[in-house]
Amino acid sequence: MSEIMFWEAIRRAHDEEMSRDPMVICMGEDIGVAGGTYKATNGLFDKFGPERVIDTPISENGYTGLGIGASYLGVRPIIEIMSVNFAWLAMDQMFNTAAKVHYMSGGQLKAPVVIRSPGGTAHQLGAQHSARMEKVFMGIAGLRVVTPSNPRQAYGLLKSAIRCDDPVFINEHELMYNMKGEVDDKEFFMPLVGSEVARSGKDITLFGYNISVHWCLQAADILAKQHGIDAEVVDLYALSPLDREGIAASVSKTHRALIAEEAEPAVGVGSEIMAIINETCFYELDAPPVRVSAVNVPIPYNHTLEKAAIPTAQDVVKAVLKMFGK
Amino acid sequence: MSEIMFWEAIRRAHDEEMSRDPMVICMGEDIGVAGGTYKATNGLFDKFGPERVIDTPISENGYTGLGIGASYLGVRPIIEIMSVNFAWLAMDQMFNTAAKVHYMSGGQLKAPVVIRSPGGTAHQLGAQHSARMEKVFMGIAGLRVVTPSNPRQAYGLLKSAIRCDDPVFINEHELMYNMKGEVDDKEFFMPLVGSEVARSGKDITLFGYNISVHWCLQAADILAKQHGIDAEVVDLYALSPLDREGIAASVSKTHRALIAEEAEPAVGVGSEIMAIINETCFYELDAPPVRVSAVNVPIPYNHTLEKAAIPTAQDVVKAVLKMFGK
Amino acid sequence: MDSEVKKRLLHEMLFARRFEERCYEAYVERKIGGFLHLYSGEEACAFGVLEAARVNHDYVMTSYRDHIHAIKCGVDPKVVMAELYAKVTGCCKGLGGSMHIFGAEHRFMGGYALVGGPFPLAAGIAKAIKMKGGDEISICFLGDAANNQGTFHESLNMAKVWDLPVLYVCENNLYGIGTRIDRSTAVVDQYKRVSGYNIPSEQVDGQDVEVVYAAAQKAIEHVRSGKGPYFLELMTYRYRGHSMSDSNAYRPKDEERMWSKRDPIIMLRDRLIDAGEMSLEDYKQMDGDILDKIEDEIIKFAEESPEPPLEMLEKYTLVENDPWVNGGSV
Amino acid sequence: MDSEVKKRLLHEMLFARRFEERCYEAYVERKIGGFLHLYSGEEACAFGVLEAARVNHDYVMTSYRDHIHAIKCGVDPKVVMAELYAKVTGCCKGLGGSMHIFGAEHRFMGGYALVGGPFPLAAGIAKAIKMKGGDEISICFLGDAANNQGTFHESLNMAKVWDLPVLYVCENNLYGIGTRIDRSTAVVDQYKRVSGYNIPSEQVDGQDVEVVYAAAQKAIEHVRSGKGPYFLELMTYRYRGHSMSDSNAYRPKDEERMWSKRDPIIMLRDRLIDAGEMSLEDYKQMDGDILDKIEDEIIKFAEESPEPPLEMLEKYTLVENDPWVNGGSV
Ligand SMILES: Cc1ncc(C[n+]2csc(CCOP(=O)(O)OP(=O)(O)O)c2C)c(N)n1
Ligand SMILES: Cc1ncc(C[n+]2csc(CCOP(=O)(O)OP(=O)(O)O)c2C)c(N)n1
Ligand SMILES: [Mg+2]
Ligand SMILES: [Mg+2]
Repeated sequence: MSEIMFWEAIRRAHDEEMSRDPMVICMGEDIGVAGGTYKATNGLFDKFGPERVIDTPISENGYTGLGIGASYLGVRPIIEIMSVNFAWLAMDQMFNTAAKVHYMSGGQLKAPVVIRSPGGTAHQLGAQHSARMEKVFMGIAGLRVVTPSNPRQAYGLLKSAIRCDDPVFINEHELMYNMKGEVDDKEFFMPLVGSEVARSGKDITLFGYNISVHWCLQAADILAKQHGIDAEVVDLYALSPLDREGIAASVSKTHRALIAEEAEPAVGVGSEIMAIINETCFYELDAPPVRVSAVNVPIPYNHTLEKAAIPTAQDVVKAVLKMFGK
Repeated sequence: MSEIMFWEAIRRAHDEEMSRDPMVICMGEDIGVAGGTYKATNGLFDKFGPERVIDTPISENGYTGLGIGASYLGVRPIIEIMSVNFAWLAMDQMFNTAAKVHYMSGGQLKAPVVIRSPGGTAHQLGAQHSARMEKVFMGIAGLRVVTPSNPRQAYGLLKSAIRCDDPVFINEHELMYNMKGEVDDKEFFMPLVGSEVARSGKDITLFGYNISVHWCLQAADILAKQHGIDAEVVDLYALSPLDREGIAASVSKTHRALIAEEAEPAVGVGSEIMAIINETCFYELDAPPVRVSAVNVPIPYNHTLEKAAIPTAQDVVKAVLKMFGK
Repeated sequence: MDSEVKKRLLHEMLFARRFEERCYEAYVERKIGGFLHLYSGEEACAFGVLEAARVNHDYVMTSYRDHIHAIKCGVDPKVVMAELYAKVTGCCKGLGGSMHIFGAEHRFMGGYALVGGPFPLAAGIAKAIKMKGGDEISICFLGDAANNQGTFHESLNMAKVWDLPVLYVCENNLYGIGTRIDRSTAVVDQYKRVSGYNIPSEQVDGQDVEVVYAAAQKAIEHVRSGKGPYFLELMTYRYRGHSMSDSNAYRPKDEERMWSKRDPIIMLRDRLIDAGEMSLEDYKQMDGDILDKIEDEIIKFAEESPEPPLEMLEKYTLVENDPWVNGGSV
Repeated sequence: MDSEVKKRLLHEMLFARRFEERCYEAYVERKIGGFLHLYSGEEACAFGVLEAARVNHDYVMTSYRDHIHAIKCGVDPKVVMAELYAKVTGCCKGLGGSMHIFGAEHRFMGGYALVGGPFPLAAGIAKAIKMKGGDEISICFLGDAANNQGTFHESLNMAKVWDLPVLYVCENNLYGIGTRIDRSTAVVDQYKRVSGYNIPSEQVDGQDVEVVYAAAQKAIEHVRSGKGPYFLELMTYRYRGHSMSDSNAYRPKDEERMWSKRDPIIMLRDRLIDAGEMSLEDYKQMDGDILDKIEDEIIKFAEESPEPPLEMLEKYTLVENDPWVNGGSV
């Protein structure tokens, strides 16, 4: 067990898989010589060379499509899209090709690409660099979506995603690359489905994913220490498909639910979880489920406003207290 | 009052607005000389000429961006994207520019573009031509989304969308262009917000939009005639923002809700409406709300399977009966 | 090109024409659904290029106008027709349809409905070939209007930067649906557009299969020998509307007439007849045999095949039983 | 170019340099947040081109490296700095930030953070100009690496097909972040890439403001006279890293040294001194005045301005009180 940073965990997964299988490659803007904006591919260029660690031109749809085409023949590309905001440019190849080719070829072709991209609102990056787009990826059949909340998941999910024959989108967070966490030194893999109970509790379930897991954990601490509320925190590292059973099981135990998400609320992760709760365990609810979401705005540059747009652990606490009539 | 077809209603709105204001233009693939795949711009090329009725190259992101740039200076482009499946290619300009420029310029610029596009599953068009993408457009701050269910709405919504200073996405349906309906001969405008009660009822609310309104109406008929259930049908022609008040009002009256949507369920219109119901009128519910959605697959070419993938009025009836324990 | 090859090509092209025409009828009879794009008039392009290639070895992809490319690659016409009939015996089990013919075992890597989609995919296949070290090449057919898509630019640039073994073949039929090329494209000679990527290119007559064959040989030799991508522009014409819903009203009648005089099949036939290699009777016999085969074998097979079972609806959304979904445990 | 103009340009370019350097400091002091891309070293590009244009009349846009273009267009440096300080007195009220400077009243139509985004937007502005019948032109600055984006291809093609009055200016500083141009781009001379669109183009030294000015005059004359688009490539170099988080480690030191000898400000200064138009003392005085102005007026203004109020958070998501949202009734 070592304590490593999020980017190191990603880098390690790359390194191991590339060492094992010469068909694993990685590609993206400035990931090679420069080692990646967030260092996730640091040193790999020197180790594996330019044929396998590929600095691409600024051609998002192009290199995504190129990776998909290569994957037809058994190459396993890990494509980094430098910022999820640029992924809008590559949606065509992701959704029209990667998500559909297995189906429309009647099972003949597979597109085992991994697409990694940092999303989220970081430090004052402004409207065009602060998108939270996981919900877009989740809504389309034919693609898996996972999102790690800590280095262990970042490593284990990427390892499985590389080997899985489906296209997998991995939603990372700009603010989390330097986050530290324990990762087993022995090789391991995470399932690409399911969820984890990050904190067990009995009074309410707080659902989070990626960065919002941390808000939930903080909130749970505050709730326990200051308000005597024992919250369970469920980490939804798999966003598509979502863990319906896990969601239902936790809500059936706690009878209350809150979803914390960093994105604007409309047609989001929160609304989908609410729908699942309604469908699977409505009669278990003691109160309407609640979502804590961003304000519905493009993200402002000004830091005070930016902070006001994005939820915090405090917002989670407040919403829980309101639910308990406190 | 005349009975006209859906495409004629759209064409009429174009014609009137282009006649009134020389800054209104339309553009898209094969909309000029050919008059548009679904005839929505038929005859306009001859009437207004190539400077205002523009056949574009197959460059979706390019011409969408071009329209947005022109709109900064007061031009009011109506951009047709021939099929919503191609809109993935133009998402960058729609979301990174049109939806954000007013905000990030601190209110200096506006992008009053209208983007119209037929979506939906039609007759065996296959996986790459059957996307239902309204949910994607709804989730992003800075854009209005409307979707007409009949010629009157198609006309009235387009008229207002052209004049509105916000970017507006209009989600049409491939199967509906030849649908007939009454449209007032006098000019009129529809609000870009709100909803319409398409059928008043007291036992349950069926929420639909675009084509699913028709399933709901059919289902309501069957329910009334064969099962003694009096369903209200709410037509959500405005998808972003959704009519929270209208949704809550109807559910508070009927105490039951079903949402019919043509898309895969995950993070969809249905989940968002469920979330709104949970947030606004949870305690009014006599039963958990239900969504009737497509099967979570890329759409198959085979007609039998295609039909099996998409909900019908019968599926709505069945779901309602189940809710009533029948 | 020796005369046996020419005769075989004549047979193949005539077969292709009859196949497409039969599709037309089947569409009118509502046996085929969706969008249907026919290749009639353009046969010399696919046959000339793929005759020069090594089918079943080289990888091929194209757009929605894909039946004939698939067949020339080795996909059984019966299973193509069955696919169009949406039957489970079709190459994609009835899930793909006309715009999505796939024949992976013949290395026909698909028909794609999004204009411009194949450009980067074909470059990706070339990248995989290069990594694996084989001497296959990747061949990407696409239309003239597709070249205005951003992926054209992005893909050709990458193909050259990394010197990938990919041959782009532009079937320039002068129109993208109803829009004439000069109304959408600043430089109508497509082979000139690739100078921005330093990719060698050539424009040749796409109606003469021998000319296409010769040009393709040169192009393929370039690509196969590791010199990087190549761009071949073939000047051609489609006889039918863009798809079945298109009336062709936008095309001048004399333009159509002019092109019909350069029919690739008739030109090759007459050349063979003039050279005494075959008679008109032989040709008629050939045609009759083809028509019989299409009816008795192909259509019959398609008609008699069953539809895919309902259980198939969800089967291929994701790969079935992939162990890594569960982290490697089964 | 007469000597008064040269002196003014020297002043403007030196001001620009000092402005950017002061931004650097403010960033280090955490007064400025987000991504910050500085223009130091490239001044002759914006100043040469926009000197030849009619600012406040022609429309201008660029990428995220946008402060100086805005200022040359007439946006008050105070409000640019206030924007960087995220203050409500900033040109975008603190909502935009460094990558999104806008000055609509000066027809500076924005800085955009997505590489390639401005290509079609600028063509659209040109389309609007053409519809309205004015003699304005649309000027779009962008980097060399941006040219690999699909929008480059799509936009230049449309600009030519419709002969729109747009001037594309490529600031070729040889790198896209850390990737040297020949590693990402098959044809490194960008002016050659536009032959695929039949757009006239030229490549000139981007460090000599007089050379840029002359080339821009010719280019602008072409565009303004209705002859359609033009593409101007300026060979230049950025002194700083791509953005503040970039160390520049990927650039050879002798390359950097070579370019620093061709500093656009020093070159113009020395030319003026050699011609006896000014003394080194004058220059130092100028520099001192600039530094004072930046500190006493600009930084002071930015520092002392208030932040935007919390109510502003949602104000500009959609246009306020648009009557058509309610179908025309108020
Ligand atoms: C991305 C995308 N945009 C638009 C279309 C609609 N469309 C289908 S074919 C076509 C014309 C293509 O013309 P060309 O590339 O010349 O090929 P051809 O049909 O002439 O063989 C268009 C616009 C599409 N399928 N995909
Ligand atoms: C669509 C998109 N892809 C990637 C990026 C990340 N990025 C920002 S600047 C840049 C390099 C651009 O280089 P160039 O166009 O030469 O402009 P320069 O910075 O050299 O002025 C990249 C890759 C982005 N902002 N937008
Ligand atoms: Mg064509
Ligand atoms: Mg550069």
